[in-house]
Amino acid sequence: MEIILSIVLIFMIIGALFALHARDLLSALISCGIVGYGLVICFLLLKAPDLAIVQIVVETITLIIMIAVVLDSTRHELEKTAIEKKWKSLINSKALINVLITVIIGIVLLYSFRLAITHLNPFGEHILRMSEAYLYGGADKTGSANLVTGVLFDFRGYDTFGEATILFTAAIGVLTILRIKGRK
Amino acid sequence: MTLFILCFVLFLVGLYGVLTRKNIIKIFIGLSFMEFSTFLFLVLIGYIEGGIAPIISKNITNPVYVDPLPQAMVLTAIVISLAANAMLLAIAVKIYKKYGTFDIRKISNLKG
Amino acid sequence: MSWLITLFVILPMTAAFLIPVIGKLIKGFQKTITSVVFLFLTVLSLFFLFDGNTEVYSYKIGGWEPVNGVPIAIYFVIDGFTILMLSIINLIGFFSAFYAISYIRRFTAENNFYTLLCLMVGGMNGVVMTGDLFNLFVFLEIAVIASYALVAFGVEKNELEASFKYQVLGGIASLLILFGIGLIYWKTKTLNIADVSDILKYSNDRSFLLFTQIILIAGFGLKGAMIPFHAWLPDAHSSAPSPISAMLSGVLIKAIGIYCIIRLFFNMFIINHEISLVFIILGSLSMVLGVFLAVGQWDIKRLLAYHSISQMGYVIIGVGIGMMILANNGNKSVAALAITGGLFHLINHAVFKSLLFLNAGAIEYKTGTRNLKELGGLFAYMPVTYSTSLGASMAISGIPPFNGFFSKLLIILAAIKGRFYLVAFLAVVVSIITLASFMKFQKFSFFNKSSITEKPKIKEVPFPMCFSMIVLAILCLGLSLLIFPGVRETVLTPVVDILMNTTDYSSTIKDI
Amino acid sequence: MSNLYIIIFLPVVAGIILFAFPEKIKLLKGIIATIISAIAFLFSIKLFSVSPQLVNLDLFSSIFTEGTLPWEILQGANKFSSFNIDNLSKFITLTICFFGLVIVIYSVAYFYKNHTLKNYFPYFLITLGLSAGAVLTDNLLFFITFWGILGFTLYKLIKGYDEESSSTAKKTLIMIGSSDGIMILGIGIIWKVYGTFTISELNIPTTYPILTIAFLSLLIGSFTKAGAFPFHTWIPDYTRHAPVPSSAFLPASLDKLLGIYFLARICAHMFILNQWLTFLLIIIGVMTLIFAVMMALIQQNYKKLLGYNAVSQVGYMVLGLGLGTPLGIAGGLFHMINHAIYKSGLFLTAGSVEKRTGKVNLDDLGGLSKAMPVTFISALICGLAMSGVPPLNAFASKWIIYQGIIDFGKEPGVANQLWIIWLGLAVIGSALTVATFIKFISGIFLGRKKDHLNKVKEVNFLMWLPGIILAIVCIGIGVLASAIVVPEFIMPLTGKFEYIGIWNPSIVFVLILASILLGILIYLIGNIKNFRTEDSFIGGEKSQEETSFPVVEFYKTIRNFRLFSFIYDMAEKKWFDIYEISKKITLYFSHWLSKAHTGILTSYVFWIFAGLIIMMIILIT
Amino acid sequence: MKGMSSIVKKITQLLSGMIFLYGIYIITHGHLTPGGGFAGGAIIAASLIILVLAFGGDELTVVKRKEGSSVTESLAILAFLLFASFALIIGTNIFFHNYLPEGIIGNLVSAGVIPLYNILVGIEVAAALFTIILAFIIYKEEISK
Repeated sequence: MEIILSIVLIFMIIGALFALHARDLLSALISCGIVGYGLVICFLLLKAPDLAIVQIVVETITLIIMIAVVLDSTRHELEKTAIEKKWKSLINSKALINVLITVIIGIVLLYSFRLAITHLNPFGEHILRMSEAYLYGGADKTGSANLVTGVLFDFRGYDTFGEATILFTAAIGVLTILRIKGRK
Repeated sequence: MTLFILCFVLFLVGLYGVLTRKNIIKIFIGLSFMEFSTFLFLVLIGYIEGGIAPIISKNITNPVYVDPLPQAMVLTAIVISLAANAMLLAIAVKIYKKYGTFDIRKISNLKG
Repeated sequence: MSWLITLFVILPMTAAFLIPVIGKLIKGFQKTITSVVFLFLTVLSLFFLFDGNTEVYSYKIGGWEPVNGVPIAIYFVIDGFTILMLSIINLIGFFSAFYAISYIRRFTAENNFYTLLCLMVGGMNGVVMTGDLFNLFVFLEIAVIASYALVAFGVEKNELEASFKYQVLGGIASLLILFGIGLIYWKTKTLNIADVSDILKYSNDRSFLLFTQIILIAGFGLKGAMIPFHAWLPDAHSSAPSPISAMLSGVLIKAIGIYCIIRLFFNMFIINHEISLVFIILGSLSMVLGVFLAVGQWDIKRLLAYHSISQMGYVIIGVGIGMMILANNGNKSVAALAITGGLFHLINHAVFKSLLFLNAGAIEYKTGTRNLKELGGLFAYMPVTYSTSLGASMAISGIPPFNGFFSKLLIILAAIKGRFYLVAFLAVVVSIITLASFMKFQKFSFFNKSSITEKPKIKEVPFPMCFSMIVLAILCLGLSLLIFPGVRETVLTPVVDILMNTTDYSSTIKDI
Repeated sequence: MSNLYIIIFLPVVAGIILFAFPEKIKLLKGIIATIISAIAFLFSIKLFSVSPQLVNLDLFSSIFTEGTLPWEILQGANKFSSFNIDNLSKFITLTICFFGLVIVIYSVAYFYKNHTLKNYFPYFLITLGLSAGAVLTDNLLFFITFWGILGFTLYKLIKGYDEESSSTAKKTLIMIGSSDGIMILGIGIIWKVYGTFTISELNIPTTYPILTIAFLSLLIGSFTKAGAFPFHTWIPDYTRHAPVPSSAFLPASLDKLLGIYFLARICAHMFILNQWLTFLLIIIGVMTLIFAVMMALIQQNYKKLLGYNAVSQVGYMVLGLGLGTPLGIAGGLFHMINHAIYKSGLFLTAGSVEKRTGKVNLDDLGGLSKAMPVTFISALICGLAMSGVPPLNAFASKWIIYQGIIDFGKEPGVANQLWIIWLGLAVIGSALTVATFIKFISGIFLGRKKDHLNKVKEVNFLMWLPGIILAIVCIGIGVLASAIVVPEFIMPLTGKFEYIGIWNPSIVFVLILASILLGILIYLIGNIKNFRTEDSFIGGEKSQEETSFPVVEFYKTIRNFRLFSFIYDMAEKKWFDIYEISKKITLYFSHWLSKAHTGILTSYVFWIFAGLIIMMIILIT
Repeated sequence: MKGMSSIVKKITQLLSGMIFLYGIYIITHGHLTPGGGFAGGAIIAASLIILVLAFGGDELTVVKRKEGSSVTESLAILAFLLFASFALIIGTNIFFHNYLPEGIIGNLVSAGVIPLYNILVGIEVAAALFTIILAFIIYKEEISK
């Protein structure tokens, strides 16, 4: 289990690196989508089918929006500049310093993270506390066979309400931002 | 532990994208990787070895379920990130209209 | 109290959901319902604040009782701090909404503005009331996503750029917070703040605790704009429409930044020496660098925005000193004084900074510019704006008898008493530079003849804007009374008690 | 103590109520203000007869029913509201109320048809009440609050609409506000060490560095208010740009009274000075004395000239108080009173001149003595008093200070050994003061009358009355100094001291005379070449510009002297102005920091994670 | 915005109905099988989106649809809130109380208000996502003009 997941994750990381370095924005988006679908596989492996369904649909919709954004606006421009700077960027000291600092940040974060999680439960040996009540006896309380839905809509229905509100907010926000004229 | 470390590496890759890429879309992609890794992290926490998906079926006796709470949290978080991403893309579209570029070095009217 | 407390979330949300539907049919519906809802909530929160009941109260959503002593429901936790924050949020929300009645006429899509404002206030109310980590995150996101949209409300170049930066940095902050919550869940297997605190009490996993705490400091510090996490603030706060700037600077950074930090680090984590040192250092940095950045600005709203960073530094210092003394088992009365000073300054800052942003909005509304170099001589044409902004400027610079003086006094006295001489000295220096930069604001906008004053058409802003500014200016004076023990005991002392008795929080809530 | 209510709170409450009245009935507001000042004055006389005591006031809480919120608030305030009626404070209160009354009479006339300053009278009354409160209170927190509000009212009393005066207003409030902030530090340290805010309980030795810092920070507060070097720079600007009644009321009288009162309080009551602090005070006193009067010498604007003069006189007070002996303190306090009297008188006459002529430069004026005789006489008497001519009041006070310095030299100590230097510098300062006085009087009232001044008439009764009252008081105090004033009023403040009677010939008397002669000499040397008051004819042309203004030439002579010219150049570039220096430093930092905000998102993200990993490196690893 | 070729249109017509039905299934069985309001709502939104993408449609109809979907969204979430606070009104004083009978686990009609919440959230999510996409489309139409 751990090994399969690790392999998927490594593929996701490689995909992510490719997405960040792709010259063409569209291919970057596609690889980003692939990483997203890799996440779906992880969810399925981790016994989270609800999440897998949501993630696959959300990823698709996000991809549609992103491609709609990128398709006829920037791809061309970026390609051109990317080819021009292809050789320059390799010896660009500023970019190199940026990368170097990022790597240092990454190493420090990784090291502290490693240090921080040493005494926590290792993978697969989770102990229940709050969700024990949700799992065993939760179904009797809510009447829902799908325990995630039970948690989502009953025990933590208030969270779900907040989540729906966020979508509502985002819809209103997008409508607000995509106005042509702001002031009369 | 390896999985958590790998998951965190994905986070760092996203961070690397945010820190070094100059294109709005690339930054956006970097942010999504960070989101992915956080979601995965939460679900990894809740996994129990040998557990089954938290859906009750009458065929199994004495079932061990994986923790549904992180799943519920991630579900919420996915939708939240969808909302945030939609907003960010809307802004990106408008910015492209006004500035004519996705290069953040040129989108620096506000400074000082 | 009981179920009335749920109205703080239900009413703004209902208003927000109704406006897109009914707002199209009935003209003026959006303004009316927003103002009415906020006014009602203000009155309700003030009623709770002054009813003399200082008990901690918790409300279990869905009615789920704890199982084996483990809380499973999402809790609303209502204590003095919550009520205080609710009062501030809804009060400033009301004045901003009322002010916006005239101000927002110049913009299109008024309905969306009010919807988002309601959502933002509802989100913040949710954040301060909740006793659950993940719920806190959800409502925090409602508030910030609404604020992203509101910052970009003008959809011009600068607004969009500001909103973009705000979103990217805010997104990073949200991720860090979510990551921190994940770590806490991993450790404690629970999300209820009281329960988490109960478990962390017996934990001595130092590196885990520090890692989580730092991640959360960075996350909430980004939302609360501490230096070095501040960079989005001046852009966002200066680009938003003025009532929104007032909300952002006056309330949002407190409700989702400072409040969360105080709540989590006092009542959830065990307070320790290192973290309180981090707070004092970050607070001092914010205070000093913020004011140095502010004093060179020529854009009014940018100047005010940088001052928000600096003033939040005072709050953090006050609270941090209290935390440090508590962590070292020092003199409790000094810790109480420091925390009182910090919280008092938080209230004061909400009032005077909102007022200043409303003033800036009034100036921009009439003259069309925010550049101090182009302004001048407005005192004769805009007397209300002038006198209210003078009051607010004096308040923020710490000139008695305005409220800012007393809170700064408390913080400085506590810093000296707690042997933080350097911090006290810096606080005084920052106060002086603040005064200087606000005298600059006063001079260049209201005196100092310039081309703008020759235009005869400038006159005072319409009534709703004036009304909001006048009442806030009166509050600037009136809040000074909080220094006196009579009022302080009803308003501030319950809050300080809750923060001082750090571990009582969890036991009280779990007992209920 | 109903006296205290009337003196402190009646003016404040009345002032707040007066805000509600419209500006149109300004005359009525002025009359109400006059009546209230008069009442306050009467009660301050009554208070003067009260024996020293500590009073705990019950602040109005009887108005409200018990248990209500306002009642609770006032009960809370009562914990701090202890007032200390001792000899010093009741004496200062008396003088404050006296000046308030005199100046408000003048103001009614001055502002009658002058619409420049809004809400003058409300702010005036609030200032009056709060000053009395600041003097009488026994609690440092109450004190700092009152003191801070005074800074605000000071700001509001400058009209400040145009470029220049608004910068002055800005500068004034920044300096005063800064000093208040620094005082909070001192108060905090006192509270930290002694755990009390009650002034009368304090008697602090300045042996530890921290207590010295407390003393110094309180000292900065008092210096800024009184206007001692190097915190004096707001005073000349203020007097130049503010309306004259404001200048007469605040920098000339009230702020001096308060600042020196507080200086006396901290030097004599709250702290026990060590010899280095004494040394510091004396140095500052002498520097203030010399530098300010040097600056006054070269001023063209007579209001600014008076402003610098006001600063230089502070030097005497600081010097006197710095000596720390009863004689010195008595001299300093006595000089403070005298200075307030004659300087207010001079400002009021200056105001009358400005009101009638509309000119503020000495170059544009001259020969007004016949047109404005009463003003001239009061200005002359006040000016002579300033120069220390016997038998006027300042003669007596300067004389006590000189005697104090001589006595001081008899004690052991670092500063004591140098007494002859202090004495010499004080005499030189006095001499230069005479020169400025002559410049002022001759520039305005003597010399040839300009054509455009032909229509100038005497000001009305209400405007010359305060000036003449003050002039009479000058003479009165001077004549009665050794008989009544010093034993009855000054001695209770400091305890009995021995001093040599005024009319006895002594070395001091000679010194004062010498200083006057020296001053006249300096003036004459400066103008010896063209000391003419009549028109001169050069080649048939009237050469008025060249010759008829001794004032200008005098100024130029001093100005062009090589050593001085360098210093003056520096001063004009504001190298000595602590405000300008701090401003430059601040703006430099500000510029440097705002350059770091490049507007590029990536660098902002870098900051965030840099902060994050720095915290991690320090705390975790 | 122009539509695509007729083959695409035909297939989309066939497919979108199925996807729509699948979405409805996911929503209604949210308390029994994996999925729920969010997943189903997003699927329904996707089915509508592919219709719009395939068929295009002039601006007017799109604007009309957007208005409709945004009102639907508001109403759905309002109804959700009303359901949630209904218990407050009927006297139990509990926010988000599951006041309907729970029924037997595994039946379609069970779990009290959860299916209702699921349906409302499904409508809300579908409408919100559809609104967002339409906003983008309309914006593109407007700036290309």
